[in-house]
Amino acid sequence: MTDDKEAAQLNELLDHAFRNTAQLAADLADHPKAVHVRAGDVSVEVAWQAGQAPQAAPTAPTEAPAAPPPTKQEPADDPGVRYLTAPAVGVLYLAPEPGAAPFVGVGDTVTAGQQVAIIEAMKLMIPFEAEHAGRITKVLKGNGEAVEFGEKVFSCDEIDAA
Amino acid sequence: MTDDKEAAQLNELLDHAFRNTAQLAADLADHPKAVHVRAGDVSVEVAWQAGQAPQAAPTAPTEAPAAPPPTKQEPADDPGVRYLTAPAVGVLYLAPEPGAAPFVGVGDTVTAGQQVAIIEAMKLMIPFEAEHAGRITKVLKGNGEAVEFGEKVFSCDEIDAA
Amino acid sequence: MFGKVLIANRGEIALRVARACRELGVAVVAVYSTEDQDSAVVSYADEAVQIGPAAAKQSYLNIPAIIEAARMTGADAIHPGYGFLSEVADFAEVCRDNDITFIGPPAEVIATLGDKTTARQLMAGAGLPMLPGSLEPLNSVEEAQQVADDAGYPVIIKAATGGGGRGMGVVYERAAFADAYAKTRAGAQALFGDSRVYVERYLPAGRHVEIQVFADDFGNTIHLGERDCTVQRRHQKLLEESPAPRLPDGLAERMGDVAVNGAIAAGYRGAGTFEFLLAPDGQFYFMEVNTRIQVEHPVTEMVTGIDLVAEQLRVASGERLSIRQQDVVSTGAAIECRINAEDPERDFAPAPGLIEEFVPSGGPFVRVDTHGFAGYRMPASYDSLLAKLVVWAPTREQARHRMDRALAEFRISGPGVHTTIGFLRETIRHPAFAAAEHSTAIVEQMLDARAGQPEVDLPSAVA
Amino acid sequence: MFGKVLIANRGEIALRVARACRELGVAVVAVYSTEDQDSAVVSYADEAVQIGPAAAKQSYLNIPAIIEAARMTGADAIHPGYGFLSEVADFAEVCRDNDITFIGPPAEVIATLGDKTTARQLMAGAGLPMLPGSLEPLNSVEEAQQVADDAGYPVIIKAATGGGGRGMGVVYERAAFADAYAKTRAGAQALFGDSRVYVERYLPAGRHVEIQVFADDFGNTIHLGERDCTVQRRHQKLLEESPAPRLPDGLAERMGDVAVNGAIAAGYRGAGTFEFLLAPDGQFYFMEVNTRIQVEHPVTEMVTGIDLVAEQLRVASGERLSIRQQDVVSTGAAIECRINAEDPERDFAPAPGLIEEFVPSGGPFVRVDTHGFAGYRMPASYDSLLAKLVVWAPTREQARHRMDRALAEFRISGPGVHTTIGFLRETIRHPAFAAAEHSTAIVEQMLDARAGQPEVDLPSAVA
Repeated sequence: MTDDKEAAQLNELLDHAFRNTAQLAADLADHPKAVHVRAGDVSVEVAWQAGQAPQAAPTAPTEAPAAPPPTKQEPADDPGVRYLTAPAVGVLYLAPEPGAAPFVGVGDTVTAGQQVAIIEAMKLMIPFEAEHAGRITKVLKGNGEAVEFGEKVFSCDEIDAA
Repeated sequence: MTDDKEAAQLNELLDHAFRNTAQLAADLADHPKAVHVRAGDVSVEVAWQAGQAPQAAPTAPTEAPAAPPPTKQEPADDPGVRYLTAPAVGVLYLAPEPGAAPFVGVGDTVTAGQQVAIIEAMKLMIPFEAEHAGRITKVLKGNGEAVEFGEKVFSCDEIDAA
Repeated sequence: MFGKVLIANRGEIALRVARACRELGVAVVAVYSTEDQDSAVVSYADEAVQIGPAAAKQSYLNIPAIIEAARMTGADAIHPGYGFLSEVADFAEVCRDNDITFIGPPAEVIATLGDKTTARQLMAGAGLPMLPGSLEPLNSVEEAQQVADDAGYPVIIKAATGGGGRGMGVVYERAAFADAYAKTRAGAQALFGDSRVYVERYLPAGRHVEIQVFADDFGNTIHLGERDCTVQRRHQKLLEESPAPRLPDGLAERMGDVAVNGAIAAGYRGAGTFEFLLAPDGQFYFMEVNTRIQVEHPVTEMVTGIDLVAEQLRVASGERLSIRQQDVVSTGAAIECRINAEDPERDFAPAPGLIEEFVPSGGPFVRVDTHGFAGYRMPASYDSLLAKLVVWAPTREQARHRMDRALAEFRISGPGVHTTIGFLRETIRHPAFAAAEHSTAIVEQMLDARAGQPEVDLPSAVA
Repeated sequence: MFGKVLIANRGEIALRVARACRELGVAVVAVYSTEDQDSAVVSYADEAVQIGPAAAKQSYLNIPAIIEAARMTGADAIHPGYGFLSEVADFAEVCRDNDITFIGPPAEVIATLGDKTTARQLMAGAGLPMLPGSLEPLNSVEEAQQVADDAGYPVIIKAATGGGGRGMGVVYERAAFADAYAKTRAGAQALFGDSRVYVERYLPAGRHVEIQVFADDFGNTIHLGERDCTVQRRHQKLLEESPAPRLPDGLAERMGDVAVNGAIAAGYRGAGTFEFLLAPDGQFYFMEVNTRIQVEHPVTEMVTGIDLVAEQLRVASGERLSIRQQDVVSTGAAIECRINAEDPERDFAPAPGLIEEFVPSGGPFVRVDTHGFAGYRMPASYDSLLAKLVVWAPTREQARHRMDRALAEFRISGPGVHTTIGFLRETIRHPAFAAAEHSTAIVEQMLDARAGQPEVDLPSAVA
């Protein structure tokens, strides 16, 4: 930078960048992990701690849990929703046999231990039993699809546990 | 930076950047982990310690100066104490010549720019001048001792600067 | 060459195989347990399939899950690494039945060589030198006692299906034999579900020297020289080197020749290792064949310049060996140190955890194979091997100094995390090791000498 | 051997020298500016002395401060690394006057070879092939014009004391000569305080091939083969390899022989590099001698197995060269990539800063020389070189695939931090580079081709 005019321009640019950054952070419904603004030579970066609660309650611990969660990492879970996850790697069958009615459908209530599907692994038919009770809200995988261990197959609402 | 005018511009820009950084931190509802501002040659970074309570007075920017301090890293300094540090690597002489009285002693008041010792480097006698005014409280290095650049040689109390 | 390979393993070896695949233009499928979701190989691989919970039995040893993972990703072949399913003949067979290439020898070869009894019979027949003792499992304590008397004490009683230093008992005198025999049989039954044992002469001050062999489908069987794995703690190798120091003239070549004969007799294919016990008198004796890539394969790579894992992939995909016996030239000396997350001050108890600082060694002639990184939470569920530090130099002495330097600069820390780095530095600097006069007893001797002595900080410069 | 060596440098080369010292049992003194207080070599060294503020002129170029640091720590010798004071004859002389060994050639040799004019005269006399042009600085535009006309266009006008690609001008036709001559002289005066220039034929599509030489105090002068440094951007090397690919038979040997002749003629001692321009017709021409260790020395180390920095220390301490010419064997192929903290999207502008994530490449036949680590705040005051990634393989093609794999796994990130990793991957995969048909123009060609094209994400597997 070689003259006053340029310096003034940079200052203005900076002001602008800051206002924008603050506004951006306020406007975002989902709490950002980082904001990075650049305009020419000017750049502004803001980073938040991972997992920090949006309202930044002072006591909220930011630590990562000791063990990774048993389900495969996927985008933000709705806290009210629970899932029934595949107990094995293999091919998913939603019905006891071709052409038969599925074990369960949307709206059905399942109890813990109730069979909800079959996983075929190396020609072995492994019963897929619900880990917990709930009312099925969605079937996330199709009949005949391959699933990993722990992959979400059904979403359900919580009900009074059996 | 080659002249006073350019330096003044940069300082102004830096002030601006700092004010804006503090403002930005205050404006943000959530406490950021780090703020990084750069404008041309000027850059400001502010980092908060992990888990630090967002109480953090919005105007107090936590440390992270653009450049490391000129003094050699040493254990916790008393915040009230200031130091006169060696301007060169070499052998320290506290007096103008062998047998003569030292330039300064404990209790003496020095003004900025006043010679307080000599550093000999490769037979060159480099005057050691006080970077700032103060009253000498301790002489930390002995006559004839080797010192590094930036090493603390005198401690002093602050007085009203000259 | 394969289009896509599934790696049925974890840790540093999974990354090692993935690197070889990447260089050959082969797509990589990682499989992982819930405990390994954030592991290095999962982010490295082109695809990754979660196959089960932390317990190895339900994940890395879970054959149906791995086969299904290969099927759903369309992998042509499976590399088993070492440990886990690498020497399970059934797994090799299931792969074949599912038209997936198992990267290793045929199932029958694994089965024959994995059983100590059939392996010993086969190798004795192929002319490999055997320790005095029984070639077949023993039917009674009387018969066993007779074999022990003939072999001469001390003798070792070994489970026919044992491994990893478990299921063994050493007997120093005749009077103690019958009791030890009964105990070892009971232990073998408990550990391996097979009480068969055999008896052979025990060499207390031996060295462990092994030969790397390689065979392709075109009748080419070669060896890539020897590795010395004498530094062991409770039969677990801590440090390996190549060449084996101070061998009598021509011995390494003789060992290489008999290993090749053994591999041919077994109908071997792929990479394998013939382990020998070397007696102080220069005699060597066949111990066993490992039908997989070894942890310590990098020392062979460093002295020969041959990428053993790439060669495994080539041979398994039906290509010829890329080198002939006469092309194998060993240059200089290589040492590998196994850096384990263990606490030597607490009897080498596993000490994994969140690794906050992880700065691997670098610079000239230093190689690091690791799945570690800053921020890695090393799980407690598996092996404690965290990194293999390998150095090369023109001479063993220079390699020793280089290793000392490289060990000193490796920084690993985190809450509760300990490593064997300090202990390995002590070993490297130990006079017996420096002079290559050590035996498999060196670690015990070091630990005995240590007990009662105050701890000494190692200086950072080479003495 | 020395007892203690002071390293008058910073960054990766300071660490490189420190490692060599450590392996030889030599204590290490680091010197550092206030900007480098938290640098890797400061914590690595046995002692460290702060010598000045960030500005190199007051720290790494501050001769009295460095000499005093050597005195106060009792260092026997100073290793200057590359850049900074490494080719300053005065510094070598001051060291000698203070009974400190300067690890490099004698001051007189540095002075002679550092001046392009005296160097060219000396080397022409020693029989090295020179580009048509002037051996001495030119006295007038008329004289210069005549030389240019005789050499044939295009010609290059170079400052006699220039370097680093500055103070040069290329003239493509007679009519433009006088103007360019005046401009280059003025530029040379401004940049180097010396307006002397000379003129020689300019080769637009040449390759840069250099020979590593080594000489001891006992009359032994050898070469360690060649390096190809053709991949450059504005005369800054980005990637180097050894051997130079696709050289006509016997050419490398001829270049090695003339370099040795040149070194002998100069009374050389220590490590040095003879740079040559290689024309498309296979003719090669002397350019200059670098009287220090080169950034790219690791590629020579990887193919020869010789530790060049250790050899520098040995020779400087009065020992004989540890190898003879007939012991030098080059095996396989090595490539080095310079990973700079620069943003290729913004004309390679420096992009240092706080490096939050730093995971170096690893695994077989991969070497990393770096002063970087997670948490390192890379200062903007110095060179942008952050890491040298070096690979070896039996063939160039395998080395290329290995480098691609290794570049892909190097992870460096932080606010505002950019690196040349992506650009280097593009280079490694470029058809002209792959076929070794590139010239020093390759980077410009790549950048030209890029301009206007949408960015393409590289696939992670080798194509």
